[in-house]
Amino acid sequence: MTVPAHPLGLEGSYPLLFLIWLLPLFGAILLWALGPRFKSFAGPIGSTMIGVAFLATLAEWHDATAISGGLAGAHQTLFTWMPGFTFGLLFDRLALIWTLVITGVGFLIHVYSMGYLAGDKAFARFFAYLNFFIFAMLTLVLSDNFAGLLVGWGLVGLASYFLIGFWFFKPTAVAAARKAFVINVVGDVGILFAIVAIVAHVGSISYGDTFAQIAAFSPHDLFIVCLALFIGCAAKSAQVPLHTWLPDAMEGPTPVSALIHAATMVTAGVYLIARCAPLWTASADARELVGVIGALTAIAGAVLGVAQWDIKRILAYSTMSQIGYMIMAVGVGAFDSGVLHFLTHAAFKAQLFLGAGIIIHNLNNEQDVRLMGGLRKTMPFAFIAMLTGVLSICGIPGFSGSFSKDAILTATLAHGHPWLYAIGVLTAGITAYYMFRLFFIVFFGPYRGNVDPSDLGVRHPELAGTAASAGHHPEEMDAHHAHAPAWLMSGPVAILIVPTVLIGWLAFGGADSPWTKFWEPVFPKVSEAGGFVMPELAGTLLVLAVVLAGFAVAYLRYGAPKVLAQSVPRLRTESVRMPPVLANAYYFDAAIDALFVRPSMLLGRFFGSIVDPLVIEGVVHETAHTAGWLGHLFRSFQTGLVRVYALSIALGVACFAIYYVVIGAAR
Amino acid sequence: MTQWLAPMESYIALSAVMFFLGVVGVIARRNPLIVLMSIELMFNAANLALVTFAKLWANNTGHIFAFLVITVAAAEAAIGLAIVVVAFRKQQYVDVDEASVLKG
Amino acid sequence: MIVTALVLGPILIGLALYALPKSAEALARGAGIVVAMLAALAVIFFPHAGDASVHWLARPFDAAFHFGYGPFSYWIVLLLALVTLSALTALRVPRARDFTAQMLLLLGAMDGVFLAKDLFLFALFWDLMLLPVFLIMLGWGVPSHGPAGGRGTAAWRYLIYNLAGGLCLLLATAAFGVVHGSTDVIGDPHAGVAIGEVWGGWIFAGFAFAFMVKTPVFPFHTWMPDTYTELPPPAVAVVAAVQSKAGLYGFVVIGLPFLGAQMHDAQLLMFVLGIAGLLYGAFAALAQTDVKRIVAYSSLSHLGLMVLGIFSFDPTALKGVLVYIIAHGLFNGALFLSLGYLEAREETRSLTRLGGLGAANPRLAGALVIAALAGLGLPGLAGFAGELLIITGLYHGGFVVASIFALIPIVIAAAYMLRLYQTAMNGPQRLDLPQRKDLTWIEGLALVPLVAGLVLLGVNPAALLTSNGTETVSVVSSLR
Amino acid sequence: MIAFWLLSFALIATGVFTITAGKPVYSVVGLLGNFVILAILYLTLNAEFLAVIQIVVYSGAILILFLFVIALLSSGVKPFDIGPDRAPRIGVPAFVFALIGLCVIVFSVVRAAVTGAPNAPEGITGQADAFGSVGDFGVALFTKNLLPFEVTALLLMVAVIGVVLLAGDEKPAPPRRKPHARDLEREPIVKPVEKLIR
Repeated sequence: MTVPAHPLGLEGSYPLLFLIWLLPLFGAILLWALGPRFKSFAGPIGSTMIGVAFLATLAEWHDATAISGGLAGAHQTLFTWMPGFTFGLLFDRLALIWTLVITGVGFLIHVYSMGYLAGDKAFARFFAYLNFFIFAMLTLVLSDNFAGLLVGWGLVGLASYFLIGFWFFKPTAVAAARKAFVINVVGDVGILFAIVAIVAHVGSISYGDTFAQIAAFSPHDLFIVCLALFIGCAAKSAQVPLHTWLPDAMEGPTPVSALIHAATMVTAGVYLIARCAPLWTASADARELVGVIGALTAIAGAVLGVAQWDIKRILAYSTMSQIGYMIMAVGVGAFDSGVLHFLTHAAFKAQLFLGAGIIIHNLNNEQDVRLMGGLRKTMPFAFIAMLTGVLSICGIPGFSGSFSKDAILTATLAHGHPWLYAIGVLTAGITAYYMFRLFFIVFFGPYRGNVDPSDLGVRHPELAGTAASAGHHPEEMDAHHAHAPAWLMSGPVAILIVPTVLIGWLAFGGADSPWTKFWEPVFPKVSEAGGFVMPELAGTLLVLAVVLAGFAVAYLRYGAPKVLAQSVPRLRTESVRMPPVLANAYYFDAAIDALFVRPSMLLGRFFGSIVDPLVIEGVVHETAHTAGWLGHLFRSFQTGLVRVYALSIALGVACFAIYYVVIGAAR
Repeated sequence: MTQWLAPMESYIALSAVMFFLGVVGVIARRNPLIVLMSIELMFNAANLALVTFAKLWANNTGHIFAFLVITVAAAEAAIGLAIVVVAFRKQQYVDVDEASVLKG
Repeated sequence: MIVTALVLGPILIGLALYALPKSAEALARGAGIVVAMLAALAVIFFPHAGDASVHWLARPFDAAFHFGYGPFSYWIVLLLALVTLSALTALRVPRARDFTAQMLLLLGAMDGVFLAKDLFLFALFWDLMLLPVFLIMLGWGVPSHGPAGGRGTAAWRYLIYNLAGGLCLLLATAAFGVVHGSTDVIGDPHAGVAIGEVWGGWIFAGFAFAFMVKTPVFPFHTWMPDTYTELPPPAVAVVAAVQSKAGLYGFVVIGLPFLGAQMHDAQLLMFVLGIAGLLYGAFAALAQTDVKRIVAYSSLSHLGLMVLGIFSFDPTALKGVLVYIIAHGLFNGALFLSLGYLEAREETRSLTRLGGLGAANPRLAGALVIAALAGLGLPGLAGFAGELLIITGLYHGGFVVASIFALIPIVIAAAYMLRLYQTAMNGPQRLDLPQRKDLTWIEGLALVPLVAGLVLLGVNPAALLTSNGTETVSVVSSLR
Repeated sequence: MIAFWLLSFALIATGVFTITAGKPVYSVVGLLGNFVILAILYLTLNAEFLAVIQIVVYSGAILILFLFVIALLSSGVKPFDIGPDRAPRIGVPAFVFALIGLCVIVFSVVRAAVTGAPNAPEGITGQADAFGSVGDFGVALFTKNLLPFEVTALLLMVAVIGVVLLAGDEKPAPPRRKPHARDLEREPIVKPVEKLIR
């Protein structure tokens, strides 16, 4: 049987692809069903699944990059989901990059988790969830159609929900999990609507059919579809205004934050836009919108990162900001730059989170940076790990982050968005500032773990989501410092240093770099009027200047020896004088609460307790009363006297008789 | 047709008058025995009509029916009287109005 | 033969159970489980069982004892058998002999409704299926926290509302029979004659009222929260999962083929009511504290979506309605059974009192979370497939605004389902609640058919449509 | 003709007497006269057998039954027409109704007489000599209408059994309801009757 080539890839049978896709699911089911029996073997089992998947991904590299007749990638049709809607796997270059990161970083974090969660009661459950997440994420990126994408989209949200609420005895974690899930459902609904519109116009859910028939959309409809898709991206990738769940999601265990809320899941929005590059290429309005939102998110997240004290929240806001960069890039049409930043970000942000995890782990779940300090000496490994991460994220030339960030900024300008470029450069400076702020507070100066928290201005540990609430549960406390060898945690971090530093060099050389060549057959070229191509070196130098400025401010405020000497009162002053608008994250939560949550609950109470029992039932009761009154009326006819009954019968008969006689007469 | 025979309409009218007498009896009287007798009057009115029609159509099915009606009337009278006796035993007096269990 | 046995078998065996001594509870329960299992197996293994028909009425219209599978009813009957099986297996109820007998009567009567190919028969079984529910509510009802008071109230309310509908249904059926000449028409492709204008409006009004009360469509829903709250869990699983579909089924098999013009006329009204129910149920579910009421109001919301799907007259939407009918039955059954486990253990249904059960009852938490996830339309489970198809159909049919309205409850569903699950299961372990054992394996096993159905249908909803769903869909395409 | 008018006048008179008589016994007498006259009318209509049956069964059996019951219940006392009339004016609508009925009948009879229809239908002009004779009747009863006849037997048997069940109970049941004040007043009248029943 000859199968026609799928519009997106080379049709064929790829058993390894199956393996990559289903092995994590198998692991999840195995660990979920039999987890407690495995005890501490649950970790190795779960990690093996992902490791094998990673190796299989490498083995499939050739198929994914194969090019024939203008088509790149491997495609396999699996089954008919609905009549007319087939489901299949698509493994092209875009999917390859994501799959590599998902399984690669995923594997490292699995290993890391074996150390981080050693001894936790629900050790096996954790790995079941992690494996399930990998499966869901792979479904998302390997699907060849929008419905499969949405399935993966929803399932990663579910996995994220489970993992944020992993310590489900913590009310804050439970609330954070719910918030994350509900906001992500808003995104799911956006994509659902996009699918609905696509099916209505194209009659198919497959990427291939959709991209082949972009002409079927009017510009307005195309913008609506892109907007609906972007709602999904915004929710998943924490873009303004749907970003509020991401900082709260730090309630989950740190490996989860590293894997899901930094490296992979939150970048699904970037994936989606890159995947739908033909749609964005065709709609200038959508590019405008997404670019602006991305830039807005980048700077908003960076500014909030300045005002945080929880080490994971600082990283969370930086994640938000960095994803803003990526979204901005893919939004304006620089898809390859966005994907490159995804790749480098996955490395350095995982690095940062895992480094932070080591610190948190060793400090007994302390997450407030004010209670750290001077850790350079006690945790030299963490210091090095964090240093590479910070240098990379700040865009110091030579480190991965600089390549991708420069690429994005140049591309923004080249696509004719000078304002976005300006915001991007400014954000780079702020990024340098808050990352080095974190760095100096944590690693330099005296250790403040034994200082009374109130002297540091730590007033509401619960509200800040700091360790005070996280560390109080006995179950969790004795879980740590358990029998896990140290290399389980340090090993993955050490491995991650390599890509953190080096992976950006793929893009070295601008238009002739391997990276640009790699994407040439994939992404359509977006040409924009008013573009301005800045010389590469000039761009790099400009960004570097801004970054150094940010670093200088951070050094003066937190790193100078004079400052470090009196760090305790200075931190206290800063905590107390924190502008409320930043401390409350621009009041987004309060606004959402006041605009949506409270009115919904009020409406619900109004319906359930007032409309139902009083209004609707009231009408029904009036009907019943009328019936009762009629019954009362008729009851009076029932005298019980046989003679009266007889009379009424007789009268009835008489009526008939008269009727017939009269009618008969009339005839 | 015999000379002295009245027109058939007269018989029917006579039957109707008798029937209405019975109805009035049922409605107006409270003595169950008289009520039962009024019912007999109605039966006989019906019989008269049946026999008249048999004559009119020269078909003795009407006679058969009248015969059956007489039988039914006998049964009815027997049962009705039995009920009267039972009611009398229970309530110790006889009045149609007292049988008012059906009152709503 | 088999279809007749599906209807009469459970009824006769149910009645026969009363011949057992009252103390033979285990035997009666076992018999009930076996009957439900046989019913499920019969449906699965004999999908092509022929119709059984005996003509019994010639005046004033033709009517027949005519049972048989239709494209929709086959799956609904399978769903019914599965849910009944799960319900009987899952929970023990006091006075098991009588209860099992009533459940079997319910099974038979509802099989009768869905398998009847004669309208008159349909109407008869329609009323018959109310009785076991009424009796169960009187005999086994659990007092409600609702505004309405004791269990008798809810039972009578259920009966009166639904009998009012049943009466209209009967009158409409009689009128239909007189006008059309025969009531032996359901699923008959050659009988697709539209009823004329003079009577059509009245006949449609009668049918529509019955179906709207039964479904229920906003604003005829007020009997439902109380009924669902007070019915014992096994019964409510069956009633919520399957009985509420009778109205939708009626709209599809009677309304669409015979009263198409009237359905078209009523489209706007039904859209308004459907959207109202959709939003009303979702918001009301958000604020309830009784776990069963949450699910009851969520049903109102989901059923509103199905009403929209039917009245969009779009083939895709109708496919979605079929998928969603089955999916909703499966997850509603699973939800109510899980809540039944919860209630049996904790002796309360109030969210203000529950909390932190997950730590000690991981399996119970697992059962509840799967059911809740299916209920909130998690992509990959059956409910999602139905929602996607219905909304696609709405959009495709030109009802863009309605399709946007249909999206809102999905978000709200996530909120209330998670609120239900998390409040009960998550949070610090509470020592003031009774600490009972986690689910036994048999209790878990009881949910397996439902959960397996949800997953299978989510992965491959096409199974429902390729084999059997084409017929009704073609009716709709001819309507448009 | 004259005989018919006389007979019909007598029939109506006895009927009126039956329903207006103060005592049941008088009613029975009136009814007896009514039935006899009716039997004569039957004869004028060629219904010989029925005339005989009318005398034998009605006058002879049923009325005797009435008499027995009257004797049983009242034997020397006057138990009837007791208690306040709960529908005292019911006679008025009854008579109005009767009046309307009569008007209707008169109307239709007059109309029939004027228009001449419906009289003897076409085609049935002459009658067989045997019409109405006992033989004719017997043949019809035992051949064509045998089944109804048999069913009648069954009906009578059921009636007999019913009567036995109803009235055959020797012991009077105790009064079910609390006696009214009205009942207590009646006590002396009732007692001898009870004795009689026992």
